[in-house]
Amino acid sequence: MSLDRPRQLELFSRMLRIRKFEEALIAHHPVGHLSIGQEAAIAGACIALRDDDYVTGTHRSHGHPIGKGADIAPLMAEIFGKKTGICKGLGGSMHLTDTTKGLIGESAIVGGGLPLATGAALSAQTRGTDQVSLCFFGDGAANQGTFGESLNMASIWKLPVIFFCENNGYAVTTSVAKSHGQPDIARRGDGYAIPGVIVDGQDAEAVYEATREAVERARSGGGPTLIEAKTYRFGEHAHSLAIPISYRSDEEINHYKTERDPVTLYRAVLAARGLGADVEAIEADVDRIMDEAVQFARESPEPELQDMLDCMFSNPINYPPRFEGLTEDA
Amino acid sequence: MSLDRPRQLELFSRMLRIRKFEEALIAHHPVGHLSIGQEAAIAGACIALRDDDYVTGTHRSHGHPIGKGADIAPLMAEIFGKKTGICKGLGGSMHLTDTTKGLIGESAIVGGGLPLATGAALSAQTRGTDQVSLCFFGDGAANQGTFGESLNMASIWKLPVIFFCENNGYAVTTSVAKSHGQPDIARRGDGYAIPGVIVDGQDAEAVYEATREAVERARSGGGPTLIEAKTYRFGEHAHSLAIPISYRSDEEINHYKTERDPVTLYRAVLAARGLGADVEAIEADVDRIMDEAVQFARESPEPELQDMLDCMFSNPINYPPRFEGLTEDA
Amino acid sequence: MRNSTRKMTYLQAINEAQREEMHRDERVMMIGEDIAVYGAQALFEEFDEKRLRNAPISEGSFTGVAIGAALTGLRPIVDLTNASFIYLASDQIINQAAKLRFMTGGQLKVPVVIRACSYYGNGTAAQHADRPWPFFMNVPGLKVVAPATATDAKGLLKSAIRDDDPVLMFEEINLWGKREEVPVDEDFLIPIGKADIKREGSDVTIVTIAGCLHASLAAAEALAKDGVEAEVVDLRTLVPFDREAVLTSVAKTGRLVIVDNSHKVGSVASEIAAVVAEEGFDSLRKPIQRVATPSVQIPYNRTLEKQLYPTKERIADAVRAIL
Amino acid sequence: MRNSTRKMTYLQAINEAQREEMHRDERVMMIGEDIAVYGAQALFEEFDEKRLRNAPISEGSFTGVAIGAALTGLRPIVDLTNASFIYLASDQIINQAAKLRFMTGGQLKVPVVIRACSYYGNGTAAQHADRPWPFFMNVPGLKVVAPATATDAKGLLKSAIRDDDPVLMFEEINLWGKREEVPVDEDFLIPIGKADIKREGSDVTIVTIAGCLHASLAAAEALAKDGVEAEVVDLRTLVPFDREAVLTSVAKTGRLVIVDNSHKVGSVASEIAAVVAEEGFDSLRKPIQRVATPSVQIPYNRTLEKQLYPTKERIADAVRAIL
Ligand SMILES: Cc1ncc(C[n+]2csc(CCOP(=O)(O)OP(=O)(O)O)c2C)c(N)n1
Ligand SMILES: Cc1ncc(C[n+]2csc(CCOP(=O)(O)OP(=O)(O)O)c2C)c(N)n1
Ligand SMILES: [Mg+2]
Ligand SMILES: [Mg+2]
Repeated sequence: MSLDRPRQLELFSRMLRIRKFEEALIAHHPVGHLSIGQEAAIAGACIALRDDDYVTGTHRSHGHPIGKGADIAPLMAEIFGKKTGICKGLGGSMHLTDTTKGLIGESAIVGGGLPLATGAALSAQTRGTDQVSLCFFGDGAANQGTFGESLNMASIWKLPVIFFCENNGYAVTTSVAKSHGQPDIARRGDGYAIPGVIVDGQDAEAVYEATREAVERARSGGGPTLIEAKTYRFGEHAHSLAIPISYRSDEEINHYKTERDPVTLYRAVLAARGLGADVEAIEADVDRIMDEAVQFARESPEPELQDMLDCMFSNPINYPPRFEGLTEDA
Repeated sequence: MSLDRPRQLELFSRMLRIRKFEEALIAHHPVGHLSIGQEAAIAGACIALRDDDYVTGTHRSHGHPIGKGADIAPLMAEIFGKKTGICKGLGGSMHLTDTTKGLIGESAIVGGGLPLATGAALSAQTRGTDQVSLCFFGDGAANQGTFGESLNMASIWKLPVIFFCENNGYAVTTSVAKSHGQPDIARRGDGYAIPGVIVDGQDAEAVYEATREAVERARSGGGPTLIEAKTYRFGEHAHSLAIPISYRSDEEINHYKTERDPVTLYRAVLAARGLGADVEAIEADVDRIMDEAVQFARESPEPELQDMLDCMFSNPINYPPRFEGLTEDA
Repeated sequence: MRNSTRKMTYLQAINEAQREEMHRDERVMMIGEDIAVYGAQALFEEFDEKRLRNAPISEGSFTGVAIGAALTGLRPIVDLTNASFIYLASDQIINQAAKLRFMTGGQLKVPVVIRACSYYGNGTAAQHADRPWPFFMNVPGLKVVAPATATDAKGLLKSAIRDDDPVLMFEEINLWGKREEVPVDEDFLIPIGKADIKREGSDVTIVTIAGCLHASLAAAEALAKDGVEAEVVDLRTLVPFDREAVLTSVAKTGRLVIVDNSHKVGSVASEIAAVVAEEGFDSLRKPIQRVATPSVQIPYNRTLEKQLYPTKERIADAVRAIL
Repeated sequence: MRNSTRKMTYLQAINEAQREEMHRDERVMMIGEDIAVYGAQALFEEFDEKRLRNAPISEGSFTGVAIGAALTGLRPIVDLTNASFIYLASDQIINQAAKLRFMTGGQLKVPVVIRACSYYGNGTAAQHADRPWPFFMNVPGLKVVAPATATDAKGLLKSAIRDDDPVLMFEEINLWGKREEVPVDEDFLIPIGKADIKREGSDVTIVTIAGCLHASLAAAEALAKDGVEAEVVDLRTLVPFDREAVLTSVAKTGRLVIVDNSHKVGSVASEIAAVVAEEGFDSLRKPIQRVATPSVQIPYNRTLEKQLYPTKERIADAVRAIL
């Protein structure tokens, strides 16, 4: 079934929250790997999931919790490095993880999340729940050994996992054309008997549709799916990262910004469906959320050494060790 | 072009040497992972190579140097752990490596040889030689992350490498059916735009043909090929390894031993071509070689501690360190 | 029941621990290659195959799969079989298992146990003969145990399975066959982080790591004949190790010999020596001695291999050198 | 020419070393991800792309590719960029690079250099902030260098490239920008295995590892104001480390402080402490002190991160504690 109107608006709202969250960062705390340009791929996939479905993500981590519906303020505070951050200021921009929304870690080790998502699916299957697991990974991550290893295990055990590739065409300065034997990552699924689907990552509802199908297959015991969303990052690999070489053309960048902006495109779709007023209400609402989040983050306290120590072990044993000199420093 | 008669006889001779080498081991020094049953796949691939082409192998290492034409006695002495062994008795059964025949290491770390072979191909390409590199690996190794990583690099750089899978259906007790998303490893090539070829691994000349084509492609700059030879190991995973479970049927084993023995099959082919007399001469010759090799290995001295230390570094620096206590022990 | 015991081997004790914990807690499961071949075959009759995952040869990712399962409600035991394969899993162990709880501000737990066994004397050669316990010592967030007896193996493995943090357990193949009376009580546990004085003595402290306990006890008996009473401290847990037990013993004896099967440079023995040189310096009467494996790879030839590891003789000599 | 120098940063010195060696020996090549981004872009104008391989994100295998190339006539330099990624390559480094010569009875050479850089103070957080030099200490067959100055970086990297064995070179991001006069002589080399006395003194020995040199020299200056003369021994090579230099200095001063940015437990500092506790015990007048990073993961929050690493103050305090 296709998205009903409230869900369409929620999808747009999540996309817009990703966009505005990162615009707020650029304005107030410019750091990190931004997802601007990839909002439809992220939110379109997440909207097909339940709150209790699992998600793993990447260093480009801001969009995933927002797409999954996490509260904004603790995410903002995290990037500001504050104690009120979702990870107490210990994880930061590459690790925005809200477990209450099913996120189980954003891996800044490229490719590191693939086995974790596969393991979450194995866990759901073993515990006999009908949860599914969705793994966000980049085109570059598809060249990490964990990719083939994880797809193969998901296939032999028919695990309820969706491998969702945000193919934005580049890994830092390295294009897919120069780093992949052939450009379609979805085509790698066949070697493991996993259906591979290519979808327009700038079309929010197309992404939703592809993901919904994969989720249904997973929940009903049909096993994994590999989805490749062709998308694009509008900004540099990481905000304010100096890149000494030119690796993509201004034409290309401008084309995406002007013709293929997922937020603009979906806004137009909804407006054409007569939802313009709701969209404007959402826009006002999202602006307010971001302002409040920035203020919350600004005013929050920094974490202390003890917070760090408290997060090291679930069952501390002789920890923290006095001899480490840490407590003297503290 | 197909094999001329002298090469046909050489191919048979190499297959028989592998078989008799391991029968001699069973009789006189029963250790290791035997290649009996896989001789056509190994020798058929190697006969398509030049002496200066590179080969990497696996823990099931006996067949590869023999297939590449290495002298038998130093290989036998190695397995006996002697100083006259090809690796001075330091490497042993899983590492039979004769660099004079282009072998650059047999990896007992499953999947470990895939990047090494890819690197040898990169080296040949960078140095501007027309050497090629052939990587023997098992069906189980295809599930190691290095498989996809190596195929991908070989593809993007069009490296002169042949990925040659000895698919004997099992990894210890784990069948391909239970450990691979789908049973044809060759089908994984397409994801990297690498041609994937399946060949009957019990048919020596079919294996030669497939490999010859791949070698021509590689030498002429056409890039890598993935060859999957369907074969079978007649013995247990490792000689005298106790396996508490049954994982393959006696029918299956007997079928291969009686109907699909590559040595018997190729012997019949050659006999039918009127080469029976040459074949018998080879058989006598090979028996003599093995007897001499066993005697040589038996009578050879054991390596000493100093031999070990001498093989640690090419440019030793403060080595061996006195404090290690080793020289006291020596 | 409480205090009754049964004679079993180290490997049987490990499998008993796994069996008991799988019965006790349905979240406990196993993953590894050909696990049936490595002693777990009996479990297949008692438990759903879903809890016994025969993995493809993908150490990096099946370890990651176990970590992902641990994050989401299971308590997996990973059997890496040969310890020389652990490097393939080291990224998942170090960058994920050890860091995920910290990086998420304590939102996640990582109750995973990772078993790995070191091989000796079988001519398996350099790629199958590592003793990599020092490798993980430097990583905050991991616990590392290395039991030397069947009883300690059972008790420590059960503690590891019940622990909510990642625990690595290192075994040695020549320990698997050692038999002794082992408590059958299903709640018998050996605490992580506690050393065990396996022999009391006042003249010298011998700290032993993993399987070196047995050669160390033999050396102590030999020394006793010469009237030298060695105290043998079995570390059992390598990280965090029981510094109090070591320092207390050294305070009593003033002499320290540390025995470790791994290579000497950068070993667990080095860490213990460093801690004592910092914290126990004033009670040290003689130089510390490390008895370990020299910096050379493990050869196929068994005659050569035998000479590399600590022996009763080398341990006794090290003690005599500081009397 | 012979003795002339040019002012350059540590990173420029590294790139000069790579440039010079690539000119000198056509077998030298580089492989890594986005290598142009990490300072090597100039090389693309001078050398064939075949010798500058921009690799896919496959650390395990492109390191293995470099090893395979080293076995067959090339002399690759692997740039792993961030040192926290090295675990992915550890199997190829430990099981292949370090063992292949030995396992083949000396038939093979493995002239490969592997560079990795540790990151600080940029909020990169736990998965990008490791200092993993202790990991490879325990592996026979590897050489490990960690230069602290531009001159040492150039000289050691050139020695590493010319060495026929695998060499790991650890860098630190906050060293990359340090400028000094560096010899331009293309045959200027710093020998692997030799420490450098960066400051003479008779009261205490400060052994410094990698970038800790600079805080150690600052601490020595501060101590000098109180009339305490510290000898600062810059280890430069971690494996095999210059035991003679360390023991000789400790014989003179009787006091030892070891400074290391990596986590304290199982650190290179621990190994040095162990060796001195064994070999230099009789010259030690006071307990050894290790100044290192405590056993906690590296947090994103920079205020917290700053407090974890050795500082001039912590080093000076450690010295004062044993005067
Ligand atoms: C294992 C590993 N290698 C390298 C890096 C450095 N790095 C960070 S992001 C990145 C590019 C990733 O590309 P892709 O997977 O396409 O994700 P994108 O950045 O395009 O979202 C690289 C190489 C890393 N973080 N982890
Ligand atoms: C990395 C690694 N994991 C596990 C093992 C243990 N092991 C040795 S051989 C083998 C099976 C390999 O199967 P395959 O690749 O099909 O080769 P075959 O034995 O069938 O020739 C395994 C799991 C190993 N040597 N290396
Ligand atoms: Mg990308
Ligand atoms: Mg097989």
